[in-house]
Amino acid sequence: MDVIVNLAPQAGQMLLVLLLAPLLTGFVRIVKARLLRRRGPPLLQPYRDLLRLLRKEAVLAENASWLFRCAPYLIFAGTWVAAALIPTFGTGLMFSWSADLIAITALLGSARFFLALAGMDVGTSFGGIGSSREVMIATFAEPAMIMIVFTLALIAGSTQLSTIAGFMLSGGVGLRVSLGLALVALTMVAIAENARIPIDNPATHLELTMVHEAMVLEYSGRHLAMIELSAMLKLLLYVSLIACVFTPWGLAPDGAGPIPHFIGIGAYFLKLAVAGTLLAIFETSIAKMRVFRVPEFLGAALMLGLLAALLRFMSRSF
Amino acid sequence: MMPPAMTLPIILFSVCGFLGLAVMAVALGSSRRATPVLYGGASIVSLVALIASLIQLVAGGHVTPGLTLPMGVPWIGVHFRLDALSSFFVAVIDLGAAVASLYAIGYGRHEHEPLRVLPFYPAFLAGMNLVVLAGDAFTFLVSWEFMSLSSWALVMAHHRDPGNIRAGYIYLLTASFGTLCLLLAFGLMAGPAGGYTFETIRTAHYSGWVAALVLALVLLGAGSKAGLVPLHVWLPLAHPAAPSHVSALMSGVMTKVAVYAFIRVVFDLLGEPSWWSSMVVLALGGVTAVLGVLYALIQQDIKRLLAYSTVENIGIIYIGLGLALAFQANGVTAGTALALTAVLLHVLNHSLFKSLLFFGAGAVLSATGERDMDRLGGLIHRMPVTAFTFLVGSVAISALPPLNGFVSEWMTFQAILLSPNLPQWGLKFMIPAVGALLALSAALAAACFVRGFGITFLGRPRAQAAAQARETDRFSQSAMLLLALLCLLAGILPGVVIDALAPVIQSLIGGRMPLQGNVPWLSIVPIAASRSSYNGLLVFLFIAASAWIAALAIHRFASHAVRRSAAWDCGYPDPSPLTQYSAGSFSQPIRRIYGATIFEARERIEMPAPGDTGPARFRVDLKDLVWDWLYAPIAGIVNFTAGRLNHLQFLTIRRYLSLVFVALIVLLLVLAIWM
Amino acid sequence: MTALPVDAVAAVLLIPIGAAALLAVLPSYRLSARLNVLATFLTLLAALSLLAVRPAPGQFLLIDDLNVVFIVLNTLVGFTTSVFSATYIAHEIEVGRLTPASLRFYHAMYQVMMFGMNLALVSNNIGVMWVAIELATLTTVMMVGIYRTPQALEAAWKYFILGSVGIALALFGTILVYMAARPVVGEGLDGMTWTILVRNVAAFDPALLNVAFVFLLLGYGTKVGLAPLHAWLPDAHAEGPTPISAVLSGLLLNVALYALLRFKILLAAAPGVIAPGPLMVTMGLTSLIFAAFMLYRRRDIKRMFAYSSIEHMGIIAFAFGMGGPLANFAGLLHMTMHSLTKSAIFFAVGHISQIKGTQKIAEIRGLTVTHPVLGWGLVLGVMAITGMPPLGIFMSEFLVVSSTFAREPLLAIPLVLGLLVAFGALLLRLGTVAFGEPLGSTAPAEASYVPMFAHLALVFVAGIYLPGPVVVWFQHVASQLG
Amino acid sequence: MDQFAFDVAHLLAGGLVLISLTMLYQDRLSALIRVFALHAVVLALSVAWQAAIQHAPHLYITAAIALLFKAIIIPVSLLRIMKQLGVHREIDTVVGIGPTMLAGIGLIALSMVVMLRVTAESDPLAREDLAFALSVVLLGLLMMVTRRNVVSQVIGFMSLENGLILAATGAKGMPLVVEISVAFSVLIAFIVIGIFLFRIRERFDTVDVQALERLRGEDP
Repeated sequence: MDVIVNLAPQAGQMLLVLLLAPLLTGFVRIVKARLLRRRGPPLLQPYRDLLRLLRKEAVLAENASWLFRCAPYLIFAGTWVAAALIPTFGTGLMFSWSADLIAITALLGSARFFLALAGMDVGTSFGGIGSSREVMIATFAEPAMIMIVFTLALIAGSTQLSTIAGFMLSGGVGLRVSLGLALVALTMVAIAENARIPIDNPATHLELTMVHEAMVLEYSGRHLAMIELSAMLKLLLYVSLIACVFTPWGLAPDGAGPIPHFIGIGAYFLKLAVAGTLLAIFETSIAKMRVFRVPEFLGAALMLGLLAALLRFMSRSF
Repeated sequence: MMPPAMTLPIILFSVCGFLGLAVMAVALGSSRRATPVLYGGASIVSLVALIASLIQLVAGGHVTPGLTLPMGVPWIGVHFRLDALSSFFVAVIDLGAAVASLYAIGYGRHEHEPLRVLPFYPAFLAGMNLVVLAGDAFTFLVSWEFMSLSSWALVMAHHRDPGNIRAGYIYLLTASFGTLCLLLAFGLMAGPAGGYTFETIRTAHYSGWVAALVLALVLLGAGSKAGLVPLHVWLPLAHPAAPSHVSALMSGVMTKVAVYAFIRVVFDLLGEPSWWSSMVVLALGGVTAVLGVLYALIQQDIKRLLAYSTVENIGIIYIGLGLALAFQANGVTAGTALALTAVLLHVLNHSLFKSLLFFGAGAVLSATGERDMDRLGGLIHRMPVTAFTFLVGSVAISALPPLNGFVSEWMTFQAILLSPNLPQWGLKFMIPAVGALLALSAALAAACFVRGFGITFLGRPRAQAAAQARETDRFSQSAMLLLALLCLLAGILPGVVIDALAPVIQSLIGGRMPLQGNVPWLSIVPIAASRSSYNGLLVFLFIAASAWIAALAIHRFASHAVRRSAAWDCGYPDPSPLTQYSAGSFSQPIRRIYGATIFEARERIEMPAPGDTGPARFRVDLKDLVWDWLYAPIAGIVNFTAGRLNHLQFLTIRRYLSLVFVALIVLLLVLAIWM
Repeated sequence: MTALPVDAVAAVLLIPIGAAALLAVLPSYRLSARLNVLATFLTLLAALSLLAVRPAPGQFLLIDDLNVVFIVLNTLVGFTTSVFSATYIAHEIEVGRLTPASLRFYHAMYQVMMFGMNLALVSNNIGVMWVAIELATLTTVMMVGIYRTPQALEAAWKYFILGSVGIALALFGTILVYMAARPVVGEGLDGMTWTILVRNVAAFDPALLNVAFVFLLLGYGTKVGLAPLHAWLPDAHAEGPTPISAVLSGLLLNVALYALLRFKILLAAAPGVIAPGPLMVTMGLTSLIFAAFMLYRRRDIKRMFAYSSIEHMGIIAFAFGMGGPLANFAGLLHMTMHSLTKSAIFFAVGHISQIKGTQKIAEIRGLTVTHPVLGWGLVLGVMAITGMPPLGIFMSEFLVVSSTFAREPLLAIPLVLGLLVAFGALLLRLGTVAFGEPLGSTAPAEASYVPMFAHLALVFVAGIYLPGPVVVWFQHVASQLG
Repeated sequence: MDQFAFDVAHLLAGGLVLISLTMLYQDRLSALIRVFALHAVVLALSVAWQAAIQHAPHLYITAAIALLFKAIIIPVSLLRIMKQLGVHREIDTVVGIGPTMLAGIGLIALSMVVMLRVTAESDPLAREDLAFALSVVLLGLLMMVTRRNVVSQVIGFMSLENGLILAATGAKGMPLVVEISVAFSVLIAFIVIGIFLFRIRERFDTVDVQALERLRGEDP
């Protein structure tokens, strides 16, 4: 019985993120369109796209290997598991101790590893270009992320997300320089990781500077659906991560009853809406970078993260 | 079950067995049956030693009585002892040896001149075992250099390639340099009276500068063998030159023997470290990790890529060692235990996946005759088992969950997060910076192996040899599958390994990590559950279950139709496989970003004039700055001095007499002045 | 001459001199080669018997811990070299580089040289010792020039002139020692008898002993081949017949060093004299580093190994100069190991240059492919000489370097650098000579492998196990050397 | 040891040093050879004097060898060789006569310092003799290294050897002196014959470096 009670938030969380991910993407698209004075697609358009893709047959290149066919599921699984471990509406996730923040970062790394491999499988020049740039971006984004994790861990005394969130919720933190730096850095990493403007443009094809879309060019049908879903999950994941660390208000504490959980879910929706809007505003107000400007952008994130960690190493009061 | 007291003799008998095999190899000559018999024998012998060492390890921190043979330096004798640390390294060595021998039963058949490999291979194994068993400085150094020498012979096995002769030369020279450094270190510790046994050395007390000097010398000595930047130059030359199963052992196991030497001297013999020594080790480790992987990223030769990746992993290990030193200097036992456990875990892990990867590279090499990645591609179709195991190795070495490489790096990160309490300001700057380097190297490693696996196994074949490759033999396959399985097991059950390592740590520093066997659900908890925990098994099951459920659901409820067609490629498919991304083009972004300063990378494009039908050319010039700034000047100095002194060979007799005369006058003057 | 014991000591001296007389008149070179082997073998047996029964020291002859090892080593290498020489000479006759007449001379000279060296080792009189060493030197001069080529004559001439100056300096030193002894032990033979000298040396004029040692160091040091007195050595090794190169490196250098050691013991027992140590350390280091760099530009394989001998003599002189039980022990061990190893190398090199018809390093390649036994023998030899374990020289280098570093760290650093530089040079050449695509003749070797591998086996065994009696001797001598 | 004997020995030994210096001063070969003959004569006198005062008749043999061999046979044969080989009559010096002389004086001073300081308690005859002998030895060596011409080098070596004989005979009761002097005579004979037979003038010293490199079998 205990297990079921404990399992409920966890299972709910997994389903919730899965269901919400396309919604968030759709929401951002709508807001962006509105900001551009367009009507934009309906809010539920991502769901439709996914369903349509799922129904279609998958077209594989002649020399695509088993890796090409397995990769979408692995990518999806890795992202989903990572997303399932981030407190969205409550900190009492049953399996949160099975992977801490470092492990979550690494899980996303695993997903990216397979995505990049899949891009190279068919042996086209577009796939190669995408993979090559993706890993290049990752070489900055991952260390930056680790540095952010360091900062958070040093503040909260733990790398467990639930503990961090609980600590932030307790209110003993106050405003800290290192925390601010970490927030900025994390936002930059999140933008890069999700292939948003100014790093990449999720809405274009056939542009030489594209990264993510170039990798998945050979995918179709259900495989493409899984990859699209993973990308949406990832966006949601980062938004949730920022939300749970920096705006932990409303999170249901461990072992709380259903009421706080419902409050938590409500708060979560609100946070997502705010974040989505902010993202859309940011994306419409900035131009895309050349690909070799990306290292500078992410290098800045890395330096901010390192600075934050250094400050924390120097003194507890930063 | 044999009693632990018997383990040392059993391992020593195994060493004798190796030496016997070496003699047998000479006796068997070029008989066709020699290869399977010898490798089979080596496999069995190493298995025996492995089991013995595991028993010793499981029996706990119990130190077996040492063994002294009346050999070596007469008044000291040859000492052997097997404590927990030695047992662990014997286990690592003989695990690697057993699997490599198994692999070589099949792989060894491709050898053209087996007599250049067979006698030295068991001798090499014997040498590595002896190093970790040695209980006095002389035995240690003899075994150490014997190990270098036998591996040198293996590097020279394919001597008709002039590059290999050069590789062997640089290798043995660096190895000798390292041995001499260790010799000096031991000489300093033993003192003028020559107390060379480890017991004597351990009881002695060393003043500050002696300890500092010893540490510096051991860093040079063990570091040159391990491949610490800037002493790494031999490694990417020598490791790929040897036959692949030997490369696997050199990279996966021999570098670990060097780590053993460092741990033995610094943590066991030398006593209390000083905090600034950890700064040096940390800095070297961080630089090594990043530089190693950056070098790896620009290699085209798959074996050289793996060799440079070894440099990177040695860097990670030394970061861990530096952390352990920093904690120990400040008496933070829990931190020392965590960092050292991370080190030993990474030692084990790296020996597993690096052997696996070299086996894969060897399989590719024997199937295609190519090491150049730009002439490979598409092998996943023709060599599925090799491709699969290589993929497992690649994921593991990229420190990605749920495989084993991640666990040790995760623990190193945890150790870093423990360090803000250390009082020294230098460490407060150094440790976060090194942490960033560690994270950077992990990310670069992933990029490196996406490239390594992707270019070699994925895409379309870039040359005829790759298109006609055939899967490797059963023995090699089973060796690779075994290692892949071990990578997975070590990744999902790290708690078991950590508990097995506890006696090693206990005996070294008098403390240990908390017992992991009690933690529910097989998680690992380095310090406290509220602080951090990781559960490889659950992560693995989670991923497997999610992927499986997703696949099942989609195939059940949605389409499972598949149609094969030509590649889409945005509508511009090109039939030539040369239009694929190559090894060079894949690393271009990273080369541009990091390489401009570190390698002085310069790209040059030569376009033909309009109307000219000649091809355009693109060239990249890379420089190895370590070589240019450190080794080339040394070679230049030696060469210059040799050239200058060489005039003395061509003097006339009168001038030679003048030399004698001058010597006489100088000596008489010395007498006249000083008497 | 009354104290001369009519036993093994006499045999060690009389067999060579008798054989020399016989060989000088024997026309058949095959027979004389065999006789040569037989004589050296008998001498070896006689020397071995000295291990068991040691005669009391006489006025002229002396057997003690120090020289008994050298006598056995000397006769052993003399014997194995004569075995090697038989095969080598047969080939030289075949290709016509030597005539039967010159061979008669060669064999007789070989025995005279053995006599000279044995006499130098067993004599109890520093004057006799001087005479004996000069005798051995002059015979080797003859043999170096035996090929009569311009190069050989030039080498012999250089050797002769430099040797003569060395002779003169050593004599002056000997006279000075006598002068120092005369007021104490009286006139006549006693003033040159080593056992008496060493007993009374405490009363000698220390300053005179100092000057004497300078001259002895330079005089005998010329024979040892210490830089900058080495000039004769490389050419003499390169241009003479290879058996002579082997004997030169393996034995004659040792004998000269032995003489130096005798005087060092003398000085060690005298209070108030300068320490001979710093002088020997300086010359040893100079030789080591100089020879190490010279190795790089060598094109001739025999000359290269001759320079390697200079290097090792430098190490040995360094070790004895450092003194102390560890370093002295190491020096003695190194002397023994070096003479065994270096002669083994010259055996290999001799056959190699005969097969390939050249001594030029650039023209010899891939030996392990064409002649595996010789090639791997050479590899083993070079590994031994460069101090790779588990071969004997490693142990001595281990002891020298480690004990030096513990006492005088600043001295150990040039030592280690020299070792490394020399190792680099030898390994560089070995890489092309023994490995790579073969070059040159692939004719099957008519070689006698037994001497070479016997030496290497001894070196190998010594590297991992030193028999108790040898250790006791060495330790005793080491304590005498101070 | 009466004063007179001491003085005569001293005088003769000093005379040897003086003649050694005179040899350094020579710039013509024939003159050098003649001065050397004088050197040998003075040595013979000195040895004979030692024989007389030490009552060591065997030293007369040494004196006789010195007189016969070095004062007569060698100079005569050297003059003949010179004629046959057509050696330059001028001595080819490395450094000028003046600096050589200065160096010679320095060497004498050095040997005095070394010897006189160190053998204070030894008997004075031997001590003075040794100091002079050392000077002669060093001057001989100096001659060998500052003269390019082979004949003058041989003469340098012989004067060096004269210094040795002087020392050996001065050491009272030293055994083997005669044997040593005989051995050295043989050695010198070898050298002279060597020059004569092999005409290795250019091997002994040459200005033609190329020839030398060819002979070494090695390139620099």
